Amino acid sequence: MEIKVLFFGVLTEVTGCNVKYYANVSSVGDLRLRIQDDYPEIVHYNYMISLNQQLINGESALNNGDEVAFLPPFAGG
Amino acid sequence: MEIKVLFFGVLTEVTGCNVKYYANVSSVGDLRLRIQDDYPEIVHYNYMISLNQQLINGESALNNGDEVAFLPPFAGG
Amino acid sequence: MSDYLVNGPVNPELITRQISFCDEKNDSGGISVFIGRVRADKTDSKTVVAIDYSAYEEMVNSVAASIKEDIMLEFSDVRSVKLFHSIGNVKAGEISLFVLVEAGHRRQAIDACSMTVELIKEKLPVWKRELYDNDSHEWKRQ
Amino acid sequence: MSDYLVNGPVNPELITRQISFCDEKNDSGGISVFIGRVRADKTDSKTVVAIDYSAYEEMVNSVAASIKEDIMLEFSDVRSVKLFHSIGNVKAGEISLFVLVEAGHRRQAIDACSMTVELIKEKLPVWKRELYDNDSHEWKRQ
Repeated sequence: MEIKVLFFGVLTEVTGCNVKYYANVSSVGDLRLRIQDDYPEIVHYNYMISLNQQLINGESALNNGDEVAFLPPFAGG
Repeated sequence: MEIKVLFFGVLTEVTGCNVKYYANVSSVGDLRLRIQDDYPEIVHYNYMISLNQQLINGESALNNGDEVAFLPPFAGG
Repeated sequence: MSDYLVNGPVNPELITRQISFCDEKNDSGGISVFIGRVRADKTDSKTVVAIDYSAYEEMVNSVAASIKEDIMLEFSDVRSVKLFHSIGNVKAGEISLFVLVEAGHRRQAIDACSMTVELIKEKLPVWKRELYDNDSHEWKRQ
Repeated sequence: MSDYLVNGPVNPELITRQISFCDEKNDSGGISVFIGRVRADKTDSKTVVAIDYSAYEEMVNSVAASIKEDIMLEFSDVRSVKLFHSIGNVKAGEISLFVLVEAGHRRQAIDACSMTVELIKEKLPVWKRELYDNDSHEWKRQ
């Protein structure tokens, strides 16, 4: 299974990328830990997480093909 | 002495004119009575009165060259 | 003629021009605009085809200037207030009122534009006569 | 590309077109517009020359559609809600946000436009990076 992970705003500078694929992650919490391992700096930033373009509040299981995004506070307008 | 009197909105139909001049009127109250004599229909209409483009609340003396206007409720926009 | 009155409908090009040319210093972040249009209201068996606006022109000048002053005093972030009202014939679908307020930030732009529109409705000496498709007409209160 | 995103600045001509072409039935009397512009803010020794906007495009589509639905549900007199946001580079003085709400009467047009702008600020997944005249940049929260 493969999860597509998107980064936006300042997080693209923290991670150095816009998109990255992860395999073998069963939940959002699991993914978050993997990303903190890869980019320890990310713990200093505020962000929300969306799953398939919907903001999620708590923990959520992940399935093959899911798209997870790490979203700094919105700043449109 | 001469007072210039303007009518607006529906009052132009009540009086049949936009502007009319009155002589020998010493106050707004005086003028109002003269106009009610000339156009008895006007008592059925709501209006405010301005003196030299300023709305007035109560009685006011009139001087030569003053401009008095009879203003139905505003309806701009 | 008044600075605030436009003969006939307000042209959308005037609106574009005002939006494009405002704020040469580029320090206003929010522009709030209100546009009033003549509605083709249907009442009984008749439909509005146009409104004929008339105004006390000299008084429009002083009232509009004092509305602008009041807004600038009330909203410290507002940079400019512009308002244009039609006189004469404006057909259904055409624009009869255009208000534009520029401010540094959005909240004051929006609130000041809203208050300007209310003050125009309340204080601007303008009257309207609705013209119907059956050739009758009626002086309207609102 | 999203229906709601514009590459670079919003062209004032787009605004004119939207104002001119809305409401073919001529039953909307009030149009409220909000325009957000990039401010040439001065901070310390540097001045903003542009903002580089980025967005989560697929999510912008669903969020913008749901904002429009919420507004139409909340305001029964509203006929249409349009919104356009820039992505990419927008220079100081240029337009990055354009919202237009049409309603039968002015109050709902104004209130609905105001609420649409607030919902965009709160919910639309868009980010901005201010670019300064000394070639530095900064990701901004607001």
